Amino acid sequence: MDWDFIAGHVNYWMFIVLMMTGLYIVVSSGNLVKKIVGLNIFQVAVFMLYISIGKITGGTAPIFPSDRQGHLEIDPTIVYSNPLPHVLILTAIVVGVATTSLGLALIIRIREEFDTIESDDLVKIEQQLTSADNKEHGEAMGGMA
Amino acid sequence: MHHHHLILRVVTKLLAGTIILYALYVQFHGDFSPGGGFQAGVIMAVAFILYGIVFGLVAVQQVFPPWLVHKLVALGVLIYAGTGVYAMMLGYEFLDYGAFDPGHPSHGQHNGILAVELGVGVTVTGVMIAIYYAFAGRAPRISDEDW
Amino acid sequence: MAGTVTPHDAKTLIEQLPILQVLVPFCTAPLIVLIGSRRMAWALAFAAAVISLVISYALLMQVYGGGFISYQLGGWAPPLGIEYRVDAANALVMLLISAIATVTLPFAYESVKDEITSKNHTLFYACFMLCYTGLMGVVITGDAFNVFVFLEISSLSTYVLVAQGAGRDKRALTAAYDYLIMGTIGATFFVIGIGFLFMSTGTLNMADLADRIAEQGTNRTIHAGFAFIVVGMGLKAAMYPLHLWLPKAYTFAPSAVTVFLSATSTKMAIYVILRFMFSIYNPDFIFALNVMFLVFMPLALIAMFSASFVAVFQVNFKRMLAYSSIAQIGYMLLGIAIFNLSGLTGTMVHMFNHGITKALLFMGVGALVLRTGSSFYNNLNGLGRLMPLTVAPIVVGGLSLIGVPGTAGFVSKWMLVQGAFENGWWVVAILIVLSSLLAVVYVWRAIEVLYLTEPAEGAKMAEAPMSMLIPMWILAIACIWFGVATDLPLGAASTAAEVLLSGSFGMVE
Amino acid sequence: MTETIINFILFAMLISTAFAIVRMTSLFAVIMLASVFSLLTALLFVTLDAVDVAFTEAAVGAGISTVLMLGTMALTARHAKPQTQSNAIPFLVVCVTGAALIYGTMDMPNFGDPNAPAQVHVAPEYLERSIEEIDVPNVVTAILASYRGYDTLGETAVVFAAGIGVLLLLSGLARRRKEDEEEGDI
Amino acid sequence: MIFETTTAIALAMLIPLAAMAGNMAFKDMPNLRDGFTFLCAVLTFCAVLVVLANEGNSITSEVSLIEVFPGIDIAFNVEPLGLMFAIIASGLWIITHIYGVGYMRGNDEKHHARFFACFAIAISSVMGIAFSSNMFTLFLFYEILTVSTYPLVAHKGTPDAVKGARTYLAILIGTSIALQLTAVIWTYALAGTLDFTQGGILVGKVAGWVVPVLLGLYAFGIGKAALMPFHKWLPAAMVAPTPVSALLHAVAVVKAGVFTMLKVGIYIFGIDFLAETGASEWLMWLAAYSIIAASVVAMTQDNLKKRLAYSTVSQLSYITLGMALATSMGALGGGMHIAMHAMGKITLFMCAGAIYVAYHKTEISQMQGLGRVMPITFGAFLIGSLSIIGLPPLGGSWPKFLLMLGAADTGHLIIIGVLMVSSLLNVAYLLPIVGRGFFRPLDDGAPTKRYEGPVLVWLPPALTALGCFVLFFYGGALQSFLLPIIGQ
Repeated sequence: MDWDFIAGHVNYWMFIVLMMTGLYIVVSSGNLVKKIVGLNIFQVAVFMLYISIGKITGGTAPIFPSDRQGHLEIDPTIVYSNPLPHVLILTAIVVGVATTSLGLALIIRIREEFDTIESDDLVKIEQQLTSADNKEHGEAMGGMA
Repeated sequence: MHHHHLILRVVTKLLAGTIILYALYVQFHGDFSPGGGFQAGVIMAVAFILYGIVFGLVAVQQVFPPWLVHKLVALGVLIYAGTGVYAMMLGYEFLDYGAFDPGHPSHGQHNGILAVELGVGVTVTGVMIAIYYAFAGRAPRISDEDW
Repeated sequence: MAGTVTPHDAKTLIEQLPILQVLVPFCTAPLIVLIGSRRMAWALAFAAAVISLVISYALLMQVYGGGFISYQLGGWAPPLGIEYRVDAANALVMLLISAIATVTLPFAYESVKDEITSKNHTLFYACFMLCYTGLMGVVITGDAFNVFVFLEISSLSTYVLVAQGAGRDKRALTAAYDYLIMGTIGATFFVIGIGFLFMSTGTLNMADLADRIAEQGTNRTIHAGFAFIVVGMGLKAAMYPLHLWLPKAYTFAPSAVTVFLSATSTKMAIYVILRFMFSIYNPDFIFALNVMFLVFMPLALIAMFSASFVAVFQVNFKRMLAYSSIAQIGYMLLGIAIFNLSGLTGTMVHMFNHGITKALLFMGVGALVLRTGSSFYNNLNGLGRLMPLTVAPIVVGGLSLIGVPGTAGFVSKWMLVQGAFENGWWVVAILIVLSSLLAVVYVWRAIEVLYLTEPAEGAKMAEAPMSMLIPMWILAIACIWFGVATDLPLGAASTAAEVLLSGSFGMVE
Repeated sequence: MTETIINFILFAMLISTAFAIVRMTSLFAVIMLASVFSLLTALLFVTLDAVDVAFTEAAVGAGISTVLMLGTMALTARHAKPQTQSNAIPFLVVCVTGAALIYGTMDMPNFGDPNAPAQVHVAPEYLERSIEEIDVPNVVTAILASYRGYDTLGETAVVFAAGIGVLLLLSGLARRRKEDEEEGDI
Repeated sequence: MIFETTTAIALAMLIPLAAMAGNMAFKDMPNLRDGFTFLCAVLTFCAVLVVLANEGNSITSEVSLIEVFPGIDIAFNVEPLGLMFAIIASGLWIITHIYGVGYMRGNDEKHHARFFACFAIAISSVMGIAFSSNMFTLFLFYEILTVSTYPLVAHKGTPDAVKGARTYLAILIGTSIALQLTAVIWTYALAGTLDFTQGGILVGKVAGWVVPVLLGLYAFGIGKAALMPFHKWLPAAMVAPTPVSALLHAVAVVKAGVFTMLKVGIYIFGIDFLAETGASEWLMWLAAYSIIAASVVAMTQDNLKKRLAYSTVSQLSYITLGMALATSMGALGGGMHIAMHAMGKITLFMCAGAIYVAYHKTEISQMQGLGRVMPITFGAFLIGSLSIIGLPPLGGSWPKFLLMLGAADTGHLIIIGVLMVSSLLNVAYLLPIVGRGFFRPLDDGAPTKRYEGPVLVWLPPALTALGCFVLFFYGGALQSFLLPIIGQ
């Protein structure tokens, strides 16, 4: 691994560290809201990776300048960064916020029904409900189970 | 919520108008500078949300009744898809805006982009306000004073 | 181009079919919200599903013998624009999805009335149509990123639909939340995978991706991309051990939702895995071959046995079926791992056959829930005698799930076993049939409850309403029909498998 | 070089924000930090020439998401329980995923490389053709609304799905008149 | 020629289905329902006779209905073994139906319509088995037969019945799916076809250890042949009403099993191929063991039906043995035994049912002196027993003779010994029943007036007992009828 390689890749590694932090929050956190926050961080870090794919050293935002009559000017000396990842990520951001809002709405309902938004409490309540089910409905089919 | 400061209320009214104007700018200028239907929709919604936060949910719902919001949500998607369907009816592929001005496809593209951006803007405005209404319509667990 | 008049051939309706396939259900959703009436909502949704079914049949017939249809959205040629590509592989999956939607909607009418508060009905159908649109969009598209967008349309609506079961059991909410978290992680993994592919090739169009990967060979970035795509979609497909969201989601979702999801959404994910594996990465890809043998096969076998085993001990019919789904997904993955024509045909045809079988069974449970209010075995005693017309199709579905000859389930298992023998994997072949025996146990348990136990004293139970019976009988007949007259699913599936193994879209004649 | 330095500073801030979020139990602080994270991300996007994305991230991440999360917090709880369960499994999952990702970066082109595959295929075509074919200055808009307009339609549908999803979960469809409501209950 | 053979085959399968539909439709009109079913039974038999008249003992080419997998059709043809099986099953259906009506009514059983409907489906699938021209079609109908007889076994719905039915289903479905299906698909993967072909389809396609393993998968997979250790379902199925035991578990179901076994041996492997590779040697010994062991177990059973069931297990292994001997004589003997045993065993079962209807006795120890009050029934039982034992002038003597010839051909003297010992064991477990009936005094308080039960119950066994005589005189004819299966 020479220096060039490291300099050219360190950005990606930074994003990966961020991604993993986000993922860690999702997987390890017990609080439902915090899980959503983690999900956001995870996704945003992925977006950064995407955007960095499109970056060209010395490039500029892909918007053409126009002259006074509104005609677009093309200056061959200007290097534009790749606009495609931007488009993809615009879409992805919107998808992300849509997911977030749904997740939050679900959390509100969960809080109303279960009176908690901590996953270990929820797991406990669910286990109680399941064992109640099994108790009530357990002896179906004379001893087969 | 009604005992907010007078200045806040006056400023909000002024601000809401300005924000709407800005939203319209972002909406229809998206092809020249950053921004477009989505951002415009968000900004537009913020104007109403701000109004709602200051004057209360009931007040803002009188200005912008929920049923209308819900229709807008659907309308925006239909505007977008309808643009594409219109191109299909002209014998082109779905969303081929060139259809709108066969003699001068880039004009057609322009018109098409404006139409679909409008669709996005309408839906996003609607959805954001609808979500705000839905959240604000719930009884809070934490009272104002606890913040 | 600007300023010049280019002659343009007007597109015919036939040429527009690929987009109409998605567009018809798509536009229905906002229309339903705009009109805002419950009866219209149902009628619109049903009409859209029927139209879409007809279209998908027409499309399948066009590509039945090989070849593909390409549709350029916005008139932009790929790889610049987004492309729809229909070949035998996805046409078959689309036919399944649209057929299931068409039979689910009549079923849903009464079921939704019973299980969901009336003020939500209109939106429910809108959401259902979005989910349907999303699935169709994922399956038909030839653009890798477009897969993600439509995947999210279907996923988001799915979460909401699952949560609608909260009226009966509040655990539907946590089920939906868990699904949301897992599903979003899966989708994000998928996006990472696409990003890696994009980084190495600069394109998003599937066919173009395939060409460029073939040209420049693979590298570590492409390998990692593959892993992320498979894991991401594996989450959606409930591939063992990424299946944890499934039992809860299927158990607590409203009946109509479970019917639709169980038959379509996991199949869609498996289709995407297949598409990426075979059409984008080259089938000869040695790297992938190792993955088949080392990862897919063991996981598939574990899924088949462990999930079936768990299913045997369930006290809730619906939950039992959910676990059985995980096991059946194992079969589909096994077909991929077998990696020859028969095995892949088995996967494709099992997607189809298991789709109709599971839809039928979940409908049966839904009908029983409508009448008895419960899906626990001990509340279903002797119902076979009280409501014979409702329970008989369940038996047919059960037989098909086991894979009794003469039913659809048999055809797919046959192909899988044959594929295993062709590879000389006779141990695997025997394991496949052995795991069917576990299916016998869990299915027979349900049948015994329904037929051989005594109903409660003086119990009277009406048959399920016609709107449920008709779809159930249609599916039951389909289960038998496709077990005997196999040319539609099997013919299309083997074309699909050939297409996939040739590593392209359609076939080069 | 300046860009690199700015990137590093931003990254340092991002990572410390993220780590802080891991540790925090006050939801208010978590949400605020998430908002800060979004703003920093938006800045990073600007340095990466993605102004549209930066604009959107600021509006969405720092704006809408924050408001929604605060709203949720008001409706649920202010504090997260401190973690009790073991972190070994999440840590393992994260490590494996991270390792796979880093393995994937090994054959990636250098950051900012103008000859990377992503820069030489498809993308230059957009830049060349959009002036003629679409004639709008913002290439991102051209791709977003026209070349890949179908994705954007899908995106709109996602927003729509989220909208009706939230309505389904929290309130239901509003009706214009009282009579409608009665009709709906038949 | 009244019909084309094809039409006749189709009718043989469809008429029973019409009977099923009739039972459903005329659910609450017992006389019409049972009359209609009787008519259907007669018509089915006629349809099979038409096939016989048209084709004699030739082997016809197949008629394909539909292609299921590439190269695998649902297809039918006529071939002597199958035709014989069809004639026996459909002919005995008529008699069993008469008997069944008497039994069900005399015994106040419930759910008549369901019972006769399932019965009809079972017959239809037996016809399918008999006329299938490839292993796939056979397997398909084999499974339908299993599933359609399940409700018959579980008919009473008592915990005992449910348990018995569960065993029945578990073993039959279990073996057929786990082993037989594997074998079928394996065969297809090896040979590329599943058509029954004179001389076998595996010849030259496979060698070494695969042959005995594949044969083993078939032998154990055909659970209906009740080869030990997969025989438990047969005694378990005795919880079913007696007409079921009589027709299905003495004729249709178990014979479907051994019929499949013969088909596999003759047309899939080929007798010569088996002889050449010696792959069936182990099966021969297992069958011999099964013959002796089941007979010994039969002696310990006090329940009459259970004893008969174990006797069936033992007798079925004669047929398996015939195939495993891998000589023409053996195969021929096995084939004949299908007919001879069917006639004898159905007589015994119907007698058992008659005793149950008339006096509600199920245990042999309770049947002291009953022969004096029901001489016809016990007389028929005696004739049936003697036929099973293999004494001339009864039908059962022929196959034993041929099997012994076969064993002598191959030089397996021990097998001849086994056959002798088995005959002695038959005497030991069957004749005491008759002896007890005629020569022991009646239990105290038992009726002394002669009563045979309703006529519909005692007449059928009397007829089949007569059939045992008749078959003896047609033994030679039957043998030459079956000759084409061994290629002569």
